[in-house]
Amino acid sequence: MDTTILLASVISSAAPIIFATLGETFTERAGIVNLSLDGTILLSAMVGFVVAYNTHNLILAFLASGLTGAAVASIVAIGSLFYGLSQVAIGFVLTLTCRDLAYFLGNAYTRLPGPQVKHLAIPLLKDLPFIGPVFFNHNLVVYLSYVLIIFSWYYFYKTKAGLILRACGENPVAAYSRGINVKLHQLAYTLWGGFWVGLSGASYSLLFKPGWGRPQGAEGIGWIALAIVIFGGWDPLKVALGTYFFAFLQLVGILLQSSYPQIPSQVFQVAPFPLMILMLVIMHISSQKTAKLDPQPQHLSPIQRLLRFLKTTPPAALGSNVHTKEF
Amino acid sequence: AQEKPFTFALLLVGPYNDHGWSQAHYEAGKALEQESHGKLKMIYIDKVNPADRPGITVPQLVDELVDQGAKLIFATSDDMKDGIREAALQHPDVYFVHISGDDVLQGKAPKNLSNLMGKMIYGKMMAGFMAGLVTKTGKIAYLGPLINDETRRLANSAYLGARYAWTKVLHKDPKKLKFSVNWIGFWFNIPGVTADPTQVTKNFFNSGYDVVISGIDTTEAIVVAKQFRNQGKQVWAIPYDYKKSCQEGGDVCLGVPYFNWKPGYKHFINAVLNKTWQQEWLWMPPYWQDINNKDRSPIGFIVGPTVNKKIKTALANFIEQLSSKQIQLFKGPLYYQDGSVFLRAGEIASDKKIWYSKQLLKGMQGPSSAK
Amino acid sequence: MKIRLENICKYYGKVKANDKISFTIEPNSIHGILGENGAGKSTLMKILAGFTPKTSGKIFINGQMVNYNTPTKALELGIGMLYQDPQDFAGLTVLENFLLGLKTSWKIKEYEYTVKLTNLCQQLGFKLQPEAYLKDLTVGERQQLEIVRLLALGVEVLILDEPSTGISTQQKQILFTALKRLAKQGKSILLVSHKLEDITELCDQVTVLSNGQVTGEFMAPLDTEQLLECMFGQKLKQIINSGSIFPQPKNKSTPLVQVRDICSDHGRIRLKNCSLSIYPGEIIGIAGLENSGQELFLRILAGLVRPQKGTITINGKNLTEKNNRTFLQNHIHFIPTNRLEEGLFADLTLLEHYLLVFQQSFWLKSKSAYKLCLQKIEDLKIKGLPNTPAKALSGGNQQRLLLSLLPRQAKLLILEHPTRGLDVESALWVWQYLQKCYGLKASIVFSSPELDEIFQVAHKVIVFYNGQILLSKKISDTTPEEVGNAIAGKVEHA
Amino acid sequence: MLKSYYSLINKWLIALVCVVAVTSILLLFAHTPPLTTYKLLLKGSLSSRAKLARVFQVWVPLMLCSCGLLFTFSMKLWNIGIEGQVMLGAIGATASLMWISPHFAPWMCLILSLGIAFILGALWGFGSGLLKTSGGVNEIFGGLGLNFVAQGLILWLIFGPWKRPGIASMSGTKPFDVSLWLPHIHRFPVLGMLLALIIFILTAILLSSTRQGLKFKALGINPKAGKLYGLSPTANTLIAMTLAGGCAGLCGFFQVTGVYHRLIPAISSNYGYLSLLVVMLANYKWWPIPFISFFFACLNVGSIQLPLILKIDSSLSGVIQGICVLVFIWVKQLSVFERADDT
Ligand SMILES: Nc1ncnc2c1ncn2[C@@H]1O[C@H](COP(=O)(O)OP(=O)(O)OP(=O)(O)O)[C@@H](O)[C@H]1O
Ligand SMILES: Nc1ncnc2c1ncn2[C@@H]1O[C@H](COP(=O)(O)OP(=O)(O)OP(=O)(O)O)[C@@H](O)[C@H]1O
Ligand SMILES: [Mg+2]
Ligand SMILES: [Mg+2]
Repeated sequence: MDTTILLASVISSAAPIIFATLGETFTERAGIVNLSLDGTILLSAMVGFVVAYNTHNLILAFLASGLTGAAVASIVAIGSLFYGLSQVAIGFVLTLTCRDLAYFLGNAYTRLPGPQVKHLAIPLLKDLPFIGPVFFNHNLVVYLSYVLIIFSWYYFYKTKAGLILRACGENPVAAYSRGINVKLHQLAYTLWGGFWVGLSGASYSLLFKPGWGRPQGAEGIGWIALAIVIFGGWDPLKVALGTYFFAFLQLVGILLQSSYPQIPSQVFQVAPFPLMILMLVIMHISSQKTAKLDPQPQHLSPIQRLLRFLKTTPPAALGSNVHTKEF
Repeated sequence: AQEKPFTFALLLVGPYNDHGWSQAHYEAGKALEQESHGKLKMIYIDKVNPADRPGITVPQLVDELVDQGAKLIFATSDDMKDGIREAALQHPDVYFVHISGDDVLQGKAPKNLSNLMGKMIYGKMMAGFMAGLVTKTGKIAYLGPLINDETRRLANSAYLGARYAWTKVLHKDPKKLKFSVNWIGFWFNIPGVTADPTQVTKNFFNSGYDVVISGIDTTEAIVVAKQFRNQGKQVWAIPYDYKKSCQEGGDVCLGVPYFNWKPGYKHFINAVLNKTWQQEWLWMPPYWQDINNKDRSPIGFIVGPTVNKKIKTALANFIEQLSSKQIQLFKGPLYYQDGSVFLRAGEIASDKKIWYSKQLLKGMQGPSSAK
Repeated sequence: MKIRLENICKYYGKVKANDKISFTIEPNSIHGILGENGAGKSTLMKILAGFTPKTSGKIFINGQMVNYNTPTKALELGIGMLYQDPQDFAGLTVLENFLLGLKTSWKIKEYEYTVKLTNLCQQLGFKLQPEAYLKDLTVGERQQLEIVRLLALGVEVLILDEPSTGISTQQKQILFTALKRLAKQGKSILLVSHKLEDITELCDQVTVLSNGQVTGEFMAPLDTEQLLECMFGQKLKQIINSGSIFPQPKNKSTPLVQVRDICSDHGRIRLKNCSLSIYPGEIIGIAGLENSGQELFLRILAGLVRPQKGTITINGKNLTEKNNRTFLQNHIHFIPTNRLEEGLFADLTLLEHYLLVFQQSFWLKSKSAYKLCLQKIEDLKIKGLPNTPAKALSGGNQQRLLLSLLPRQAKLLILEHPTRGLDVESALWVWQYLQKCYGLKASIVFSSPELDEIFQVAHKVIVFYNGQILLSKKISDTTPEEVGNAIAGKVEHA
Repeated sequence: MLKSYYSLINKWLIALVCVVAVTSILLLFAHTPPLTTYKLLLKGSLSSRAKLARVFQVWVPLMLCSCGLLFTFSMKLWNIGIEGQVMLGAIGATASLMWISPHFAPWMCLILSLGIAFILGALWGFGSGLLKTSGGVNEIFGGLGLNFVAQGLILWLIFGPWKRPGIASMSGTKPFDVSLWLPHIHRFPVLGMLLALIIFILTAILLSSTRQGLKFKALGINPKAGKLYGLSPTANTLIAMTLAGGCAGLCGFFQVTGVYHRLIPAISSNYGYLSLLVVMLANYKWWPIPFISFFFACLNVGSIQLPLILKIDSSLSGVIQGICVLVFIWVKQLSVFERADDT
């Protein structure tokens, strides 16, 4: 399989994960951890398929999944913001519950052939020598993932709203004293993040793993998405990069399997996740090292620069429940 | 005032509506139930696999079914082997049929346990034959489930079919035919556990294979093939197990070898009803007069909706010659992958020899058993 | 802008933080709020700034009553507050912090606001780089940024809650001149503090609070004696006529602990060749601006942080590279200044604290621990019961609990600003307690931003100035002025 | 005093009503009569001795895992890696049975494999502990990673070294000889139940009345302060993780010797995740564990009836369990506020 095809399939198979990771990035940058991704993706995948199957309207289906994701996220947000519950606790319970709920409600739709997102090459761009086949010979979902990446970056660092978003995650009390309605923002961004997670679910059941079934095929993605957000240091571009890296690992797994039949396929199956964890460890060590590096980047060796690049600091108030009656 | 119906039960490995192996069993049972005008009652539990029903064992489920009044229980998956044997010992007054098993051949089975299987080898030969005829690149892929005697047997049959079409019908160079097998690890996708059939199939098509013969219970092959066709690529797929699974495929589907469990089930139900049960290991051949006969033929092959006349006729007389034994594909000389002899020159394989296929055949790529 | 407060009350459960407070704040003047810890100053200010809703009472601006309960509203009315604990975003840049809360367009116009920021800074004589990250700034600079920001918002009333704590003398001067200038420009400024000198230097008018109530109002010129009287009543006399608390240790003994040229860099703070010898029974006070390295030095001394270079020896034993376990075994104990965060287990009860610290046996013996617990509560006059969780104790009582957890046989006590957040009375008590238990028996190394405290209790003072020990003298051989200069980085002799 | 009891009962009543309400709505949504469903769940789990026996077969592993989780939770650690620890325990048990069963008496083999299972599980727990303490990886993700690795390991063993002659299938390794099955009485896993009880009692004692228990609690609240009193957060984290892993390992042992009598890919049966819910529902206290485990076990076993008779998916049980926990933590928090308000 030549490199263009390889890259193209990396790009496309990363798209749904991009939705999940960047959605979660929004949520976590606002200071909320929504751990329920794995369940949410399945539930919204189910909803998306059911809607598409009954209405044959993909737009509607994606919308429905998005709303499902937002609905689940709202449980986490409301629970932690207005009732001071542990975000991790709710998130984890929801992960399991939503999964079973999806299997329970979707049972009747198992393995039915349903509508799918159409392939759609972009007329002129697709003919560009190498770029074309890699980036512009996919479908709307993949293109949407590009849009999301660029949008998130611009939104985070170039707009006032993005600044406020980061402020909420950094120090909610201070944000409040600056006249920002922190809870409202955190709620909003949790829902917004959940919405994208929902879309990721839909893009599985309507494109990448068409149809519904038990198992659907998107199981486990949610957890990986959560890890990638850390890996990407809560920065939209780095997160996107991490997502592509993971998609690459997955694909390589399958390629190697066919070229090294003596190694059991299971090894390749489980490889990507531990590798992500390994990367987290490396990042940890690197961030310890970089603490001692001198601040002027021009004095750094390439490795040191890489370490500095990998170094991450989470939003200061991530996952903490600011729960004063004053708010 | 009729006496209360005779209850038989199914243990389905997948969802009853999986458009594959499990649904084939389910519909056979349903059909019998309906035709019996209330004399027969079918109950079933689906998704009987540890991944879907964590912590539940086959004997436990059999207890449930017996509580529900089941007198005859069909266990429809290879990996219920041990469980069903255990259950049969626990319930000597209930009859059991283990599909695709060989406990009887092995002499491990108690009296009340029989084995049933259809001679899908012919179905796979036809599938292989079709693939051999249509492939442009000469690269045929076989999407294999887990590795055991049965799956090796079927993969081998498909290969022989393809090779026949390639060499004897198209008269092409056997060296130019590439037939590789990729095992995903189970009968259907279990994320994080099995290889992902969607990805595997995509990978096949991306690396130049243009026909994928599915050996797994679910329809990924067809779905992916359709996606590639929509992108304007010339690819085909051949699903498995279930009569109707070709319909969703449209023109990428060359046809489907499927099981029709009605005759087999009927045989054992009557055996119990007429008290003529004796333990048997039943490997039912197709009903050659009409392999798609709903009541007589345990296996069949339905040609894809858009396959052209020429190929249809070719297949027709291939089947004709198979039934008249003019073509004997399991005929020596045949060698295993490691070069050891499977059939000496001129030797025609016995059922038992075919049943216990120890390796893939020479000329096929892919592992013969997990390392 | 003229503000009148009438019968402001704020109750936290039983605690009456503010109780029927009424007074008036005149325009273009600096109004001081004075009071011991927990007097209710911050609470009142937070109410005025709309951060905390009041329980009851009225607020009038220029004669008409206003009703608001969010900071935003307060800001719209022109009331802005500089909080006791900085309310800003360490992870963001100066510019971003400046922008947050301003009415700006949806897109960030970096250039425009950079200009605006620098202009304002120049007017007030502040120096801030817009692109610097806030976590790399000193508290003083953070305050400056906050003031600039509030001005940019166009506040008329500027509330500062203890601005002079933890900032350098120069920064203090810069700040005060800026404040004076603002007052002239017609802003009214509310200055909260328990530092008399600040108040007397700046304020035209002072209101004194004492446990939640107004106990006096004064106009400039201010009389220190009077103010003290009003704040503490009789308490003060005791400090003034209680000299140095600890007896001098007998001289020419061998040092207990020797620290030789420690080097360590920990983020921003870097220690360079710090050496110190501690003799038995000696009390050493560490002065210096915050983030001059004394925090790090104390933790290295306690074995909580390992130095990159240098040696630490106790009675000749080399403890370098050992973890704090071994330091404890050598009777070196550390009490951090932020108690709940570093020193205590918020949700554990007093009893559980004692069980944990004083019992080494596998099985828990609750009975004996209970006796001990009651004993300690008795001895240290802790306002709490054996089953009170530490978090429900007041700051001072938390400090008492921490002290009660020190073992008798301690040889070296390392105390980080032990009297932080304590009023003069309880501060005095703490030192007397330490003297009673450890006088001559153990050495004490403590840090404190209050010079007078150091001069009161220490035998020896050392001054940290960005990571170096700039001055190390016997109290008897130095003067507050010298030390003060050293803190600011000025030393006479070459 | 009376008031507090009243509010307690009140609280539970609210919780119960909520759970039933939500579930019923769901069922109506799936066009199934709620009442019959509940009856079915009850009958399916308690109506016969055989069914009760099966409930206990689920109860035992839930108990074992929950006990392990009590340690980690008291350190405020989310030991999601428990699944993998169960798997490693199972691997240990299988390996030891395979290798030594020819040479020793069955009961000796069982005891030995119990030991090995404990050790391997403990090691795996220690692993994710180490990832946290010196790898800086949050235990949730470290644990998950190790879960995947453990899953891969099992699959590799089943498909590779331990595969049945000529076959490589998900149906697992060759079943053990009956002599190596953990003895049952009328299908009641008595030995397993005994094991679970012993572990439970030990856990309760260790947490409530030993210094180690208090250490866990204290360091869970404030590791920084712990250092000041010579308690090592790192060491205790590792201890807690190791103990948890050990208990999980025992669960794996039971799954192999008491339930499946062989190693299968899904040997952990998600009991690890489920017991996280159990402990949360127990509000991280030890005394409710047995009852909640029993309740959850009933749901699991009873749910087989659903597809059989009502033709609905048995994942409903999982949904009910989840809703229980959600509603519970919610109601608990509510009542906390009441208390805060009326002071
Ligand atoms: N989180 C809390 N829970 C319960 N009570 C509290 C809490 N915080 C403060 N209090 C109560 O408020 C009172 C004063 O607390 P605070 O810490 O402000 O004391 P303070 O005025 O600073 O006195 P000190 O000089 O000892 O610090 C205490 O009696 C305490 O009981
Ligand atoms: N969040 C709170 N919960 C309970 N009590 C509180 C709270 N905040 C303040 N208090 C109580 O209100 C009283 C006044 O507190 P405040 O912070 O206003 O004192 P202060 O004058 O600012 O003291 P300091 O000089 O230490 O800042 C204290 O007794 C304190 O216990
Ligand atoms: Mg204050
Ligand atoms: Mg205080």
